[in-house]
Amino acid sequence: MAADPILALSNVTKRFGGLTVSDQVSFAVPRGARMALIGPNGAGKTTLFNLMSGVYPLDGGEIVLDGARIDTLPSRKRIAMGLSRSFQNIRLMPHLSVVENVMLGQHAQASGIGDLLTPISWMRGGRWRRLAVERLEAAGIAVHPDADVASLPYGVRKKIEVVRALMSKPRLLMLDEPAAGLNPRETAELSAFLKDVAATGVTLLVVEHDMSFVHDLCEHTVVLNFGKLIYEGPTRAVQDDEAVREAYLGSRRVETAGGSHAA
Amino acid sequence: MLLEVEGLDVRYGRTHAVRGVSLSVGQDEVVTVLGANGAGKTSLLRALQGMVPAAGGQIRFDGVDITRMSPPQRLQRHLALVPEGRQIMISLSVHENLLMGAYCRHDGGVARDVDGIYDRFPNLAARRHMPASVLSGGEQQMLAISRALLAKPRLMMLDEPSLGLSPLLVERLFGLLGSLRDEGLAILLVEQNTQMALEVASRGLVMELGSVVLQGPADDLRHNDRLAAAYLGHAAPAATPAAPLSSPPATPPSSNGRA
Amino acid sequence: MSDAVSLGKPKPALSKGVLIALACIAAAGLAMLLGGRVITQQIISGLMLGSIYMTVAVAFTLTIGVLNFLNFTIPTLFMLTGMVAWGLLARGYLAGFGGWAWLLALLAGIAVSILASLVVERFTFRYLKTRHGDATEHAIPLVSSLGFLLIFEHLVLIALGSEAQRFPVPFKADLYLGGLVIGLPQLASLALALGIVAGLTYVLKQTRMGRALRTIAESPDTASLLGVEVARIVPIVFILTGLLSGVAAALFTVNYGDVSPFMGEHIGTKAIAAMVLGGLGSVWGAVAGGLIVGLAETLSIHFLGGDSVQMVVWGMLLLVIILRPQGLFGASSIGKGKM
Amino acid sequence: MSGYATGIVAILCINLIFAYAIFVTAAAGQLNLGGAGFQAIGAYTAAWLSSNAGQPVVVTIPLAMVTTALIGFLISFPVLRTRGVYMVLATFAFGQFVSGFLLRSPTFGGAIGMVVSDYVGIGLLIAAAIITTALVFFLMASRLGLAIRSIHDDEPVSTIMGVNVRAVQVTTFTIGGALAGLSGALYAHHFSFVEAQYFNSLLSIYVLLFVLIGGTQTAWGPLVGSLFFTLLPEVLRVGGSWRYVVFGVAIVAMMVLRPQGIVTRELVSRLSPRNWFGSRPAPAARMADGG
Repeated sequence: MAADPILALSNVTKRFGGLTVSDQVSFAVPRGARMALIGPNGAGKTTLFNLMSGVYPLDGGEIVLDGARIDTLPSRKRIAMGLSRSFQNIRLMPHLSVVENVMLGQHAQASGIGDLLTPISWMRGGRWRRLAVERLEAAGIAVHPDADVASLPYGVRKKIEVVRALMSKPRLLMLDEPAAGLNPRETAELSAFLKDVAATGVTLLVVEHDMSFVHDLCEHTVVLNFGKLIYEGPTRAVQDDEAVREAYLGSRRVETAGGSHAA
Repeated sequence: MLLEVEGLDVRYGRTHAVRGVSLSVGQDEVVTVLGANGAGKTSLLRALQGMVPAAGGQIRFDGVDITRMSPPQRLQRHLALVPEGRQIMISLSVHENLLMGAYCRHDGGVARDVDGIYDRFPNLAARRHMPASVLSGGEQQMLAISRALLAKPRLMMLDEPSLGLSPLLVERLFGLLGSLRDEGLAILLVEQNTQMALEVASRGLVMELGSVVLQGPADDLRHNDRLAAAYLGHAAPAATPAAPLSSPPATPPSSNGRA
Repeated sequence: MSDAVSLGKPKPALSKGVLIALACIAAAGLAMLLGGRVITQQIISGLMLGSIYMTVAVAFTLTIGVLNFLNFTIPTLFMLTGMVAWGLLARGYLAGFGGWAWLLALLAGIAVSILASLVVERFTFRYLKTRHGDATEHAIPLVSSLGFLLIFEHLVLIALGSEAQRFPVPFKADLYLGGLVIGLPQLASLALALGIVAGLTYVLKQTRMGRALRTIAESPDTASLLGVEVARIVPIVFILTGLLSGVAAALFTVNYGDVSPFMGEHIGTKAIAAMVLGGLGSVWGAVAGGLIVGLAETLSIHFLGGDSVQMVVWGMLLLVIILRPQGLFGASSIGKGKM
Repeated sequence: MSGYATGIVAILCINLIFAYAIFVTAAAGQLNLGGAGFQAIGAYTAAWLSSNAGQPVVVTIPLAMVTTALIGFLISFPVLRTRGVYMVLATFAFGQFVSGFLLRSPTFGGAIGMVVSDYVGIGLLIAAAIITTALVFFLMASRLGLAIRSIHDDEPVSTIMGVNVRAVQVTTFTIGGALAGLSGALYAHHFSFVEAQYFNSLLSIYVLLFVLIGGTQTAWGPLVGSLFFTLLPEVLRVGGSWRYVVFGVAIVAMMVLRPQGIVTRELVSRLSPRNWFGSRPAPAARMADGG
């Protein structure tokens, strides 16, 4: 698609038991793009995210981030390469405070034993905390930095997770259903916030079911169904694509006659 | 009406997953609940079976208020749920899984009914003494449905039964649901395969963000553009609901501040 | 609790019991041929001791297998049975029952053990609600059970003193077989212990309640969906735990004639070793583990001296954990992954 | 200080260091029920070096720490293959094995125990306890401490955030080993006598209770836990065995009412000087529509 993609997947394949959850998936994310990855429930979107962030090893194919092959790297090294992600169900650390959760996102930025052993909230490390607080404020999260994350509203936690993912200075930010569970106002705010993020040069790849959010945020879309790529192109044309419509709404054929058709 | 739900609310902490949903299912009727992921369909079913408490509203089954009953109590009143992801017990054999389906029954007909299941599903019969973990996805779904059938349900609720099945198996699954319907079983079906679900159902409801936004006869819903919009967004020219469709039921003002 | 994939009808539980009994006899016979009388006597004593460990190990296995709960009150339930039985006799409460007093005392001890186990259930499991699913949360009921360990042990110390006591066993019937001494109570306890375990396996495999327990072990949520009143079934696990610990203590008391407020600690830790050796969550693994630990104990006393037992048993266990974490007979590990 | 008070303070210092040893691993989500084994190795190493090799305290204590740190490092590899209840059992087996080994070993006096030549006074114990406490506080405030706490909460996400989970876990076992060795060496030198029976499973259980009841979220937990556990029995002294019953009831009640331990991160931040002025962490209800 693009001459200089930030991320390129070629023939990415993954099987669980007999089920092929990612079947020869190839696509590229153009540098600086805001791209959506959509598909019906169970299409393999989260699996693809897990493959890209290294939760599972690939059964075939390769993943190239900014010219470097990453699918053989351990999961923890990919964040330092510029790939950062959020999670479908909020995965904030329940016993860390808001600012500590955000500071965890800086972990990959720390270098050497000296950084590891510097207190992160006082002395020389105070800058880590100041930076995290600044980012929280810049994202419009008006909660006390030492508040307990468990007590915060869903929308706020969702946003904190995005800020945490941003703290690693990613080149590619992958968000797994960032708008799920948000009310329309929060969704609009999130969309505006992500556009600002993208304007700073961060490429976005977003899994999302809320299509109005996708239409608002993403100019490009890829669609998965049964682990296969079925559409790649502009978002505005996605609902006119016959294959996509069928993937979402099902085929129109059905046998309604009685009798047992069971497996 | 067999199942009557009025103004049902479900909350997880501060998340309002189901907002004032009202619906009903008749004695021998198939009703389907449609909507994109995260619309609150699974939460609705879990609340109907009692796996999560209702934060508000009332559920009546066969004329009895079951809103505060535990899942086993609801099962004993013959309301059964086939959960999302099938939830087969992989350390139990196929046969034992079926017997667990009849756990709440105390009549003597279990053995006969299990044999009936084996007649219906020869694949399960052939694997009856194997651990359920060796079954394929389609067979597991058959086992999950059979397990629910052995509770002798009057209403069976299914949560995305076609998830993860190949198109051929999906077709067989809906064939089975069609024949169960023809045998007189009432079904409340949550599905993502919209067209198939609307073929087998007589009525449908569409949920968005926890509320029912559209409902009507299946035939009318099938050709409604608003339905496609619920899945694929509103960038397409917005269509006003077709004439025969009712607007969503008035929601209690306390539960829904959303436009 | 699950067996390997088998295509035919599952073999009845009893056959495994018969198999183990035959293996025991074969081991004794082989030892007789190769090592002579003294070793054989040690092996027989080891198997008898092993039957006690085995019964307690099965109690541990049950709570871990069904509830994923390492119940540290089991050793105290064991002690409670012995001490309560002794206390009833020593205070003369059962004087009116003549020759049967000792039996009644032991039965009362078992009843107390079951009641105590139900008290534990009330305050450990009833309150456990998984909040965040983090790494140390499974320790909450474990810590509570350690609290109960202190409570029960010291209540007994207050009520009955800290001395070891003789429990009067009214009979002494030894069987002489080719120069070997086999205590009849010992033989009876091996048979009884194997019988109880076989019965338990039958219950787990073949009955409605057993299926419900195994379903809870896999997913309490789905169990509830299938109509299992989980809150009513969980106490059954604790009743069985109390029963098994109590029966083991009664057998121990009759065989060795000693009770003390600290009798549970030795037996309890050895039973834990037996359970891990056999494999967590596997009832027959616990049986085999119990017998192996019993044998290892008597043989290491014989060959290496009394103070070597702890090192041998736990060294063996440490090796098993390092080389084969699922235990000798266990299936894959218990507990669910998160991602 | 009276002899009685000195004895209590000495035990408190040793318990505190010991509790921090177990805490460091527990903070990363790894429960060690073999603490007594590590402490015993430290105590016996110091005792042997002092009595049999005639080494001074400046040699015995560091060497005891190095030995237990090394053992902690080595044992962490097999132990970290296990998780949950299995890890509790594996470490328990280790502790039992060590005390069994010492009981059996003639080099270390077997069941009779060993007399330790050099005596260490209460002053050094107090100093060691203070230094250990400061170091653990520092560790928990560092980026490594943040990584430790995040592993406790969610291992897979920590990995994706770039934390080398395995390396951190091995590090905590090594640090824990060193601290347990320190507490053992101080025990040996202060009480001038070691015996295998002292380092039994009950000791491992007690020290884990200090940590879990105190709370594993902040470095305050073991401090509060060991103060509570060491002083409560003394306060209840009059009651004889009853005090242990009360103690047990307190444990059970704690787990029912406050299973996360006495001290939580949230409590510490509420009491923190940073929040004495200006806004405290606001109750979430006010921000229901925030963000």
